[in-house]
Amino acid sequence: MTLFEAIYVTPPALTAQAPILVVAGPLIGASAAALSPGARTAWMVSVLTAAFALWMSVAVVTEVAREGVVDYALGGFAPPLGIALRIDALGATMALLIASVGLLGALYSGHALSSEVYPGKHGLFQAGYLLCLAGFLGLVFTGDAFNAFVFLEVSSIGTYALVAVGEARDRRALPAAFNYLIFGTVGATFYVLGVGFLYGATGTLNLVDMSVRLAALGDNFAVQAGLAFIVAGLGVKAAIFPLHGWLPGAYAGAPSLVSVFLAATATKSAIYLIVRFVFDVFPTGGFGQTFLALMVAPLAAAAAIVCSVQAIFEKEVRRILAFSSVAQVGFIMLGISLATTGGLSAGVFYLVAHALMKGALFMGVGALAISVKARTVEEFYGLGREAPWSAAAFAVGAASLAGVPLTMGFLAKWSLIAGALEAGALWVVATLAVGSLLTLVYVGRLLEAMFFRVPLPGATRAHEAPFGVLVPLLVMAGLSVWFGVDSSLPESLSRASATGLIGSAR
Amino acid sequence: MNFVVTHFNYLAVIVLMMTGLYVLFATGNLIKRMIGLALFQTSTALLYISLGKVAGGTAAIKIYPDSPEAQALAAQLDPAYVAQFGVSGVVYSNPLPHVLILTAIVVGVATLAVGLSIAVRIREAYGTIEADEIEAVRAREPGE
Amino acid sequence: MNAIALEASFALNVALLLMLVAIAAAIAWTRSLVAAILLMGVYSLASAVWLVVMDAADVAFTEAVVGAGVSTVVLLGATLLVRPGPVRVDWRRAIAPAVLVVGVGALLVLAVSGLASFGDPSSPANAHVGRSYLVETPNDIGIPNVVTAVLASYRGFDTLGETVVVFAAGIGVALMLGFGPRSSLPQPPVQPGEHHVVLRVTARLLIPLIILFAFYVLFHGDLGAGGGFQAGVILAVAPILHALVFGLHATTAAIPAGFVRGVAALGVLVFAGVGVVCMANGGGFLDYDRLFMPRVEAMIPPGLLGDPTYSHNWGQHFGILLVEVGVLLTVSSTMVTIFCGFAGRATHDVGSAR
Amino acid sequence: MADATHWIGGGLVVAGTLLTLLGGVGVVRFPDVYTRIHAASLTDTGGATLVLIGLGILSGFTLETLKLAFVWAFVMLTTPAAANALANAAFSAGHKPRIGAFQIMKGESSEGAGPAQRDGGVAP
Repeated sequence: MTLFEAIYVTPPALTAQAPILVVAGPLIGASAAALSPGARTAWMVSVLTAAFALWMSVAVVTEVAREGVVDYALGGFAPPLGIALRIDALGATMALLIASVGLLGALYSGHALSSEVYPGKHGLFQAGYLLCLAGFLGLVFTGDAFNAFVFLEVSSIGTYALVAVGEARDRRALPAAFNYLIFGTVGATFYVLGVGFLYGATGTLNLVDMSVRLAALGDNFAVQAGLAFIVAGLGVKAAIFPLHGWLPGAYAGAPSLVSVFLAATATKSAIYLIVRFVFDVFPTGGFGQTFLALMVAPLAAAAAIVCSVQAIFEKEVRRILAFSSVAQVGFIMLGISLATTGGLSAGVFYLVAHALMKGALFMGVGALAISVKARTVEEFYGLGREAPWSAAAFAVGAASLAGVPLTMGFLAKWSLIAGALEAGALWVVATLAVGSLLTLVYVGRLLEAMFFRVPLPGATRAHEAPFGVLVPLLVMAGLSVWFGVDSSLPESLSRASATGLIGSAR
Repeated sequence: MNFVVTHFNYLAVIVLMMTGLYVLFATGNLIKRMIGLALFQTSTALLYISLGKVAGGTAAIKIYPDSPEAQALAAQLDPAYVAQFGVSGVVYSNPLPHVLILTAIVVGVATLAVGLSIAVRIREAYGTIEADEIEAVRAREPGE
Repeated sequence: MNAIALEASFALNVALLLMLVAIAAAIAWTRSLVAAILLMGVYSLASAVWLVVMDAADVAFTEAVVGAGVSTVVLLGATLLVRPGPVRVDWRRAIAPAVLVVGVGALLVLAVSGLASFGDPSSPANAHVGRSYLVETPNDIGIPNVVTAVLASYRGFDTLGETVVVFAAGIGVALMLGFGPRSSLPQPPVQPGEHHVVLRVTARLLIPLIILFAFYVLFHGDLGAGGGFQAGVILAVAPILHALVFGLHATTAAIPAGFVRGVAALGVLVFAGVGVVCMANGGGFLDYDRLFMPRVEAMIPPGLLGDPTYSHNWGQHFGILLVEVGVLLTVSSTMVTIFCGFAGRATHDVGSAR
Repeated sequence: MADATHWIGGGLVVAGTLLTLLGGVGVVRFPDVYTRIHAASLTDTGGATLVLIGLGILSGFTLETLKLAFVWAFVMLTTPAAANALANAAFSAGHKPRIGAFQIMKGESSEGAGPAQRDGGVAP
């Protein structure tokens, strides 16, 4: 982590307050964006706020690297009474990921938004975007079960509206957003129910206090059902296999900035919270891990196969990517449900890799769609020659998705297989192999359409995306390659996350 | 005592929650769905409140122990019970679930407002708020 | 275990819960959307009564204001806009949800079997953190209403999140529906409500009283049921009543969209700003004990709020008050935004005589 | 003494509740909109008045009494106004009374039905 210390010297007064500033900064920024008079000002507020959040996240990451776990008591009250933020390596990794994607997304929105959202609504849109950012960051930092629900809803309510705004391009965004709202709210309410049972059994909401009391409590129906409700509720948000119905429509209909941000962060933060409950709150080797192995792992395997097949038969590019996301969430959950250090760290590494590649892919689709309103695979024919830079970045993301060597996706798949072999779970290896082959098929179909087909007769010619869109897109794609070559940073972060959660013993 | 009596509140709340969930999934009308969702969320709140009730307690607003109100409350209870579970002479119900539910109710109405505004836009874009009719319109669109 | 009063309150509890079950069944049963919405309002009112029996005065107040008030109005407004026919019932559709609901319900019954019995003062939920709040509040915060103390101070961060959720909902509705009447809509020729003398006079009388009551609820939150959220909703009723009686055009002329949006953002800024001030004075975020610098705090006269028993912890008193003001600002302006969003979509002015 | 106030106050509360219940029956049983509004609003104000007086007697003369008086004033102000608005809306929506002296009017003003059922509304 010396890399960061070399680049940044954060004032010590700020470092001490960095955890809360990561969350409070975007909240204040959102109010400022809502107040700002023009689209341009709103965009600048958004970029500055996201940059500030990233700066503070980096400060938190360095602090976590030094201290192991960072605690921050809000309101000056000691944790079981007050709410506390608690950031371990996994939380810091997630914050770094979310804030980076948030900043790239904010930069990207400068040009991309104008073609998809009415100019008069930019201020509100940016405010909603920053609220989502604050919600996800708060979700990964909080050490309180109910506070997590509040931030889950902050991000969700923002997201529902942002997805629905996509109706300006495609009216199907509206029913998709409504569906998302229904499913998401039922999921959040299930989460609240689960937390209610845990509270009823332990009398506390603080996660550390809860884990101590759960260990003393032993097995209890209220606790076990509570976990089941929490995992099911968050499973909706994380799009774990049979609960993913909302996702394809929402990703396909949303404005491209929202698709980018959702694909890279929304499902990921829900997975984070599941991991937090199963490995941190519930005793190691206890009911939580059994539940994950018996209930979630088979569903994850089914997702990896079924949704990959669905992606192959899908016609629309965004929907292909969306189904692919569900399948990839299956991969991540498979790694996590191994419940070994290797499996967990592979899962976290895969999570980061997937966030970066899906971010690049959705940004690429958005960049290509600025000049032509391309939706289906056929409408993407030949775009590779007409908009080479955007298409190249898209291709890098696709290569990472397929697991081509020298990309982050390759290392992710590799470490996942290594983790599964180490744990002796051969069926996981087999599922991964089949799933990866299916991934190759739809990725190949996309790349073929873009680079080896001639445009359909009568199709409008595409132009290269504007500079302001290309830069964040290329940075996002570049990160997939950079970490594919030199993976020391994500590798060390994901290993630290895994050992922080279950210890290095296994 | 018998489970149905000691856990009556919880069982009744389960029936309420499940009614809400049923309304939500059994209808295709978007507004009726939002009603089901609201019912589900409100009833979940009732579970928390049931958790926080203390027998013989009063609302968690500080009462002076020597005031007539406090004495009237204490007169109904066993002094040993008050001494063990009371705070300076008065037994209160647990305030924490109340605080959580205040937040949850607000979240519920926020969701309701956003959901209904989307439903209104759906009506404007599709001319209906029946899920199957929207599906039929969508199926006729190109690219599906 | 104790006296008749306990059994009487338990009987009341059972009766009200059965009533709620009956109302919920009626909601599921009815085919009329309007009936379902009104029953939902009745459900909220009945549950507010039940909440009082459960000693949750603050929650009862909120449920009555939100569930029976705001939710019903918003639902009716949406129904008016979409003009649906009767809800269609298809028995084939109902089978899968019924199976799902029975399954989830069975799991829930299993789950509650692991909980302590109802009303048990020594259950984990009531014995651990919940009791600590009751014991510590007089020392830490120094206000009588423990619910307000926990809401605004101990768990103030939750309340900040809640305020932001409301703000987000306002943004969402404004993104979807805009604010106020659409510009394409012509100004109604006759000043609406011209002949509704009774309504106009009553509204003129009520609007100042409503505003006064809102501030009473806000400042009374420390002492009894009430607080920023309830006060915010009540305050929002004043412009809504104005719009209903005098027409939406008149109201949006008085309080334009930019103003309302600004107030909503300002509320969040006030709340977060209190947190930042505490930070600047060397405390943590929302640590109201550091709201004032010691020099300033020493200058506050001890009898400022009358009762010297609660004169310590000025930071907590003023922190909670400021935070509640922030909540009030955001909630009231968001409620107005939501109302104007729905009302502005109507094809005729809501206030015009029908 | 305490017993007397208990019984008088309690009796008034029960009487007010019964009156309100009667109003509920009226809303269901009466034939048209106007009589139903009549039943609901009259018993609402009357019932609420009885209940509030009863509660005032029960609570003794304290600050609570003042609050109850405010509630009473509010109810007296809003319920009749709401009933008036409701009746007005029903009339403009074209609902015709079914009983009483209005039956004569009904024959006369067949063209004066106003903007009858213009937008369906939410009327039963």
